[in-house]
Amino acid sequence: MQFPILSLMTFIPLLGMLVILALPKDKPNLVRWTSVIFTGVPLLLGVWLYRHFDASNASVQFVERASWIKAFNIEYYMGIDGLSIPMVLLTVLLSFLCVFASWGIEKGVKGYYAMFLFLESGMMGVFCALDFFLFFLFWEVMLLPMYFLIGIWGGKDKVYAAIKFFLYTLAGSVLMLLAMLAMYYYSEPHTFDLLALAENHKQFLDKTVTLFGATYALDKILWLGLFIGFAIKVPIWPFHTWLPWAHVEAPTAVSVILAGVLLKMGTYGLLRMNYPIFPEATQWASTALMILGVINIIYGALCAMAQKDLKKLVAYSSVSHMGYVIMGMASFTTAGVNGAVMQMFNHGTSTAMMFLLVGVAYDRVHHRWIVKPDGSKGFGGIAAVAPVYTGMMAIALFASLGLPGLSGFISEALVFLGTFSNPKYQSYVVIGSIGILLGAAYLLWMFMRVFLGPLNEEHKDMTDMNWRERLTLLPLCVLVIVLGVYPMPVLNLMGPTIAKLLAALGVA
Amino acid sequence: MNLLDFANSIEGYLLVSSILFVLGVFAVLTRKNAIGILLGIELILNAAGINFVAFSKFHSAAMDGQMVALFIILIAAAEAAVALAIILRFYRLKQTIDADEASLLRN
Amino acid sequence: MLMSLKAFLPELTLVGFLSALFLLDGFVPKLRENRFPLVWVMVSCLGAALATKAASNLTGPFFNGMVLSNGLSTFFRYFFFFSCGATAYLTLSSKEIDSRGRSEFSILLLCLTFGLSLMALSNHFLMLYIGIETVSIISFVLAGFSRESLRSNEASFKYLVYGAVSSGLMIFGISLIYGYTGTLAYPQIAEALVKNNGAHPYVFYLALFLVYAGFAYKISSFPFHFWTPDVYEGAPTPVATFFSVGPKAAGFGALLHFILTALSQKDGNGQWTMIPGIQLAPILAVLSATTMVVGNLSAIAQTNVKRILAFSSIAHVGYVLMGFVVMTPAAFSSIIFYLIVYCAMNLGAFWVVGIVTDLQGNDDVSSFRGLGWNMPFLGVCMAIFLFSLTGIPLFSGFIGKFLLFGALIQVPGYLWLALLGVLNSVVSLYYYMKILKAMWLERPEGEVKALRLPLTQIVGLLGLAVPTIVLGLFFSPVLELAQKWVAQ
Amino acid sequence: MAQSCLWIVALPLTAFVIQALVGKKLPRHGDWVSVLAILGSFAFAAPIFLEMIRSGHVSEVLQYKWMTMPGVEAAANSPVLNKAVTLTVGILVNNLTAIMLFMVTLCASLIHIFSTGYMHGESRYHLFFAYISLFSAGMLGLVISDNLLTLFMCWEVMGLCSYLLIGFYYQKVSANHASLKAFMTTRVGDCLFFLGICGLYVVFGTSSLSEIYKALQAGTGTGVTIVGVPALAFIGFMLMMGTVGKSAQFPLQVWLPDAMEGPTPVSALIHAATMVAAGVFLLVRTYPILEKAEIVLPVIGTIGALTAFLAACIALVQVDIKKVLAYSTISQLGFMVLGMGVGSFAPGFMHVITHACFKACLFLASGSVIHAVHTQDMREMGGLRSKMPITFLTMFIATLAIAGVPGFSGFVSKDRILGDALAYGMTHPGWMWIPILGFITAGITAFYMFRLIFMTFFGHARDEHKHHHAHESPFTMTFPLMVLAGLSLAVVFAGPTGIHSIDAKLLPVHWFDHALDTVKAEMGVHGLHVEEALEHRAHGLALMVSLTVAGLGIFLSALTYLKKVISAEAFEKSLKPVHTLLWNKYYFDELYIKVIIQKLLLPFTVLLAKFDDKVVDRTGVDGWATLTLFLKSIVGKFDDLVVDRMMVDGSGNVVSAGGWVLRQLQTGKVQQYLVFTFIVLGFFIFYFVR
Repeated sequence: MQFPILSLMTFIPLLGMLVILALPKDKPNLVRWTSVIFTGVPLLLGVWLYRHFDASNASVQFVERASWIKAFNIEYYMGIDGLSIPMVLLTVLLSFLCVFASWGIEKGVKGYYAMFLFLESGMMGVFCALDFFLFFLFWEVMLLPMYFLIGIWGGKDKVYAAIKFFLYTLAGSVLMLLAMLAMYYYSEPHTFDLLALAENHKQFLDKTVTLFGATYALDKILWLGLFIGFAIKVPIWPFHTWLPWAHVEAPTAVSVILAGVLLKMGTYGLLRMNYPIFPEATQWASTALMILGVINIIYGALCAMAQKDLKKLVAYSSVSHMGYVIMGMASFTTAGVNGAVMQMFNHGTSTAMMFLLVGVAYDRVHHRWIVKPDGSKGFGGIAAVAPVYTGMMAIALFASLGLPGLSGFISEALVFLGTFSNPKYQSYVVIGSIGILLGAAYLLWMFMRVFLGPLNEEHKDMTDMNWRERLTLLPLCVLVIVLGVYPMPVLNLMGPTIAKLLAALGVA
Repeated sequence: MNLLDFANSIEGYLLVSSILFVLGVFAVLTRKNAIGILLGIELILNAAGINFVAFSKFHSAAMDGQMVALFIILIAAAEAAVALAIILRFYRLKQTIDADEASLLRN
Repeated sequence: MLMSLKAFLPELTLVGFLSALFLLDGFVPKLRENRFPLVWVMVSCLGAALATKAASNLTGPFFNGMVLSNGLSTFFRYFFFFSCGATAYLTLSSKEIDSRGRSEFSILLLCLTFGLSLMALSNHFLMLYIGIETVSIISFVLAGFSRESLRSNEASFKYLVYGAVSSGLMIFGISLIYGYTGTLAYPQIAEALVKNNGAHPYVFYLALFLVYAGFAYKISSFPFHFWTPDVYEGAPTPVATFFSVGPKAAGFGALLHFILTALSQKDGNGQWTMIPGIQLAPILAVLSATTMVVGNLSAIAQTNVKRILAFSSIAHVGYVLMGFVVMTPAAFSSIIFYLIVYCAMNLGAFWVVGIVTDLQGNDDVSSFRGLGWNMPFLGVCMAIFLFSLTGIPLFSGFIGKFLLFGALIQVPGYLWLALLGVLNSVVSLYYYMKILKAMWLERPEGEVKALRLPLTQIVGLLGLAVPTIVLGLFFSPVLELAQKWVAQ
Repeated sequence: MAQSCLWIVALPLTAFVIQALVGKKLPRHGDWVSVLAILGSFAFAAPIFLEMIRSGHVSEVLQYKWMTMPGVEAAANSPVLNKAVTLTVGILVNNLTAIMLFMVTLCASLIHIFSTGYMHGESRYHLFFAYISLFSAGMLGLVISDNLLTLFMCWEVMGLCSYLLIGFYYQKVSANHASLKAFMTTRVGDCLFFLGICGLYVVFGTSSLSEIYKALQAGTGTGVTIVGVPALAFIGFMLMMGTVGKSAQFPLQVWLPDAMEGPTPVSALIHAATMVAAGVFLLVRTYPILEKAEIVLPVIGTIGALTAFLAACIALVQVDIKKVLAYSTISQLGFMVLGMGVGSFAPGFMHVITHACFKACLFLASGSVIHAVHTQDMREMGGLRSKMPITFLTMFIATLAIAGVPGFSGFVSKDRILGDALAYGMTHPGWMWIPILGFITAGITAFYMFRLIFMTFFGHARDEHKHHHAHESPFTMTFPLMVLAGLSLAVVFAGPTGIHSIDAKLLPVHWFDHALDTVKAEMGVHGLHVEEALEHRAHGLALMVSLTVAGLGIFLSALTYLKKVISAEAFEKSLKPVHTLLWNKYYFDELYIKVIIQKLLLPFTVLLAKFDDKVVDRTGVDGWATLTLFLKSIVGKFDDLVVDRMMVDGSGNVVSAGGWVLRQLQTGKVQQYLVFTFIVLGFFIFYFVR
């Protein structure tokens, strides 16, 4: 077992949390800089990981395996492949940036950063775990810090948002628990190991299970159980109502992580578990998935257009963008799935930028109203007062509405190319392209009402972005532009694994 | 099969004990007075005692039926003692032993 | 005869310490002021535990069939002695049991523990009845322990009425079974039932229900749970703590013992099959489902913390009953594991509630406001206990539920019960978080004043919090122990 | 040759980066950086153009791998579902590219020079040049790109620049609205264009033009259908919609007139010479596909004709000088699309080139007029002939060109298009109304262009104050005018008079025809094929008709605006309804903005957001509050405080409704507990024991 990089990357933030808890209470800066170190080290390890990741082979790399509970042959089984490496890099990067973004937190600094590091190690664990029990452990453990981060440092009715988020996700993951147990007991050599389950996924095929009297095919029920758990996280249309609340109430850095990484866990889970272990059920549900994806796109875009609160608008835009990911995944084509995973990464960077920028405005003006509830103007003509801020926001906006030359376009183009080449879903692409149109409409309309036009007197004295904020946004800007022009550095990572996944799916 | 034989057979005893049992349950549910409830409880326990004695007499030679009846009486006594102590203090605190008064702790 | 006494050693040591304390208290009055009686209780529990260790290799019936000691019974003995010792440790710093009542409390506690182990060991209906009655009567007194408070008195009154009626029903049921099978010892009942293979008269089923009334009242499962919230709220907190752990586990022990020996046969490789004609599974499934649902739903709108924890203990009874539906060794070992884990987190939760009620005076959720910031250690411990009670991974509560659901899923046909159980644990999150919300998510009114906790409490809480986390991650040793006990 | 193309695009791109980052600090705010960059590109483009003229044929294809995704080695017959996908990036240099490169770099350089003068003293001067350089890079990228995907990318980058430049004066609310409208309308076209590209991928497996030309000649792509429509037709329609969006054709033409909010050099560069021409250039590039899908071409023809006619009518009533030119651009674009539709490939393309030159000249001239009199309203101008001789002269030449007067470039290309249209009309009688509409539009164009000249330059000054201040623009502004005016002469393209028969004797100029014929053969385009005699007769007839119509237009315009014989006002009053219809631009704006957006879309989104918040959130998921209320009403006596607070706290759901019911059972009286217990026990016994 060579250098255990994955365990290090997962547990260094946890170590950081303990160190921070031991620090004296009255020196916030010391706490801030320690947390910078404890997120910086995983970032460096991430870079090392990227360099040594062999993009040509599709199988799992950097594997760390140790038996944990012999009674249920649960193993501490960590490893990454094409699917998880982009997410791991995204997590490490965003966490490092968010530590800087939450410099403005004064109340309970120690608790905040401790919870933040705990969250980061939870996220890392989810993306690296290959044993279902370990995956589930990290999946749920991640909820605790989120609950406290939203609940304590959140906005006006943070308490409601926090408990709503917790209840939602727990309900989903509890169904996953049942599916996990059923998969364990129905698999011949009882195992939680995802790759082994994927190898002989035939064993789940011709079995049935009785529920409330009626008998259903086992693999379809299991697929559904897992799907609901992941759909709540993505969020897919009927289960999305927690997202606007959680985003609006969470502090800036937390909503960056929420939008940047947590949403991707749902789709990652679907690709890691539902697709390889239940290929027949996935094909059975592919049209439903496609319909849900399109609904997500259109519904999210339309709702975003009616929002008066900047953050809620960005939240609904995330719902719309995740719709593209689902569409790409459901198309079962090389370009489609590659586009979907690429969109997971790109959406991470562009939404993170947008949330950070909204946070910048919020720190100065303490409100986020495009149009105040009583109809009077919220923001207006900020470009005159804060040109650099407007420039950054313009880049973020154009990236997320899919302007070519920026990263958003690449993934949307791939998703549409892929879905279009599947004869069944061509009409869906036509509807999806309306989504692109609506996306451009609500983002630019917001840009016009907030940044252009005559200056609103209340914000005369609004200062432009200081150096710290510019530095946090710079890497994201560079990523968005570079990946827009030449996406191969990230795209070639996932290619082979997705090819293996599609082969396993046995798609014609 | 006249009345006397019936009274002597197992069914007679069982009939009496079940009547006693039903009366006891009814007493517990409806009496307003706390002592009344205790009486009901005693009735139920005695019904069980009769049952034991009857079965021991008619069905099996072993004496453990009677032995259990003895224990029931013993435990009923202990229970009554503690119950009365509690009701006494209840009276000292509330000046009434109406069972419905005890509804401070609810929903 | 000598062998029986040797097997009965733990109970005997308990009685020895009990009577010594009784005498000491009588003759040395000034012992009352300091904490001697409680320390004495702890010492006696330790002694009894050691005795159990010595007597654990002796298995089989003793006192000609009245008592059966096997793996299960050794587990329950350890369980009772540990919970009794923990409660004593807990009351060291509790204000409700002040110096005046400390010695009576200790004596009653020891006597109660003796009754509990009697219940768990009993292999004969009479012994069972005696055990249940000793436990009930002493709990009536303990429930009403704080003399002045009307609530405590009302609690004891209600407990009294409810308990007496239920045990009355039970003894009536036992008499009917005695009538049908002609014997009171569990093994003989089993033989009698097997003889007329399956053609049992209606009365027998009626009797079974009445007997179940006794057990249900003790473990407070659905039809017989009404007393629990009022008694837990009224009784002093240490007493309520012990009620939620001790008698409940004893009830499960007795029920387990009764079902395994009296109603089923143990075939070759340790599998239990029900005696033909007795189908307990559907009934137990309905009971477990209703208990869970009632426990969780009624806790939702509570504002009194003790009532919340009372309903949560009812809900946990529902989860454990799920294990009973499935008669496999895996199920029983998961029940035992769940009881161990439940004991640790429930004791902890009640303990914190006790500390807070002592500090703030009332036990409403609002008295928890901003506590996380004033006493971070208490806040963290409470968070650990509550998350574990909900069943979040990384904590032992999750592993308990994980094992239970695992055992349940293996049996086809009860997936709906697992689904209900899983949804219930989501609902339970809401009211557990209600407490946590008050502690952490709301800032205290005044400025943050860090209150110091006495050392004993810190050590005690740590003693309970650390295993809750450790068991959450490395639970295999304890699980093997549980499987060994079940196999015996 | 291809390497130099890379340089052509790279230079303006680097200028953009320099300007955007450090432009403010450079001397003269770095305008010279952009100008030098575009001149550099021109320097690289000229040799390619000359090489083309000399050898008559230039062709090179360069391709790089952009994105590669490994696929599944599926069975041979499986559709293209998950085979390996590689997206390529490439450069295609052929005669079309050479000509376009030369024209675009020339116009762009002249406009850069012009704007150094025009934009002098503006607050965000350096940003203006940054945006213009980015735009030029985008346009040049589009011209040279071989792969439709990269063409689409440059296409959208240009859309972005037009958004930024139209909204340059962002303090003005009208400018913001105009830029948003421009971006959104072009975006509609772009989305459909992208669907076309997806269609190409499904049919040909690649979107690189050179490969598609070969594949079409080999006959692939006939059987396949997309969304039930034959594939090539679907692709053709989508590409057409891209052009309609970008070149502001009939349904999506609302944004171009409002785009006049931007500074005039922007209008000249983007909305006259290059960007709008890009739409037609797309049709030119993908012509083989359109020809293969027969039904698309006539539709293109109709759209072109309709746009030309409608835009020309609106131009009649406009009073803002830039609005008149904007509508004339739409009309001329209509002509080009008409040409493409009827199969006149070469003349259509020639009209793109000639129009770029004279329209840029017109816009720049109007820019210098506006710069001088500081107003865009023609009613306040008049008699500037003496004040601004050079501007007048160059504008006059350009107007002659656009009006289709022989001897000027406009006449050459427009006459050929009308000739081909007439030939097309004769061979396809059903479409005869296209050439008729074309001739009428030519007449109207002549009329409103000369109306513009007479109102601005002739007659007496209507506003003394402005007239007094009018002065000739500096050399940096007049030099580009002169060059562009020079290019508007017919001699540049087809000989001194532009009429084929006469030119053959004098000085025939054939470089354009040769270039076009070779590239047509190369691409496999066969255009309108009609017998020799019929074509000759049609062109003769077309010559006669277009001359008379142009003359009539000029004569009528002189009568009404120069000699005031016919009073325009009386004419307006008599045709009042027509005038208001034209004045409101056929109410297109109202239809799109007022009805579709404000009346339908926005209220629907507000409704949907409320639905999402109230319905999906409340009842669907955590809000069975309604059920609890119902229970509360029927039960009557009720602990309102607790329940209300529970619901207010927002997470009252089916669970809390159940919780409320159960809590009613805990009445506190022990005897009632026992009653409930016995009831349940009775129920159990009855149910199970039976």
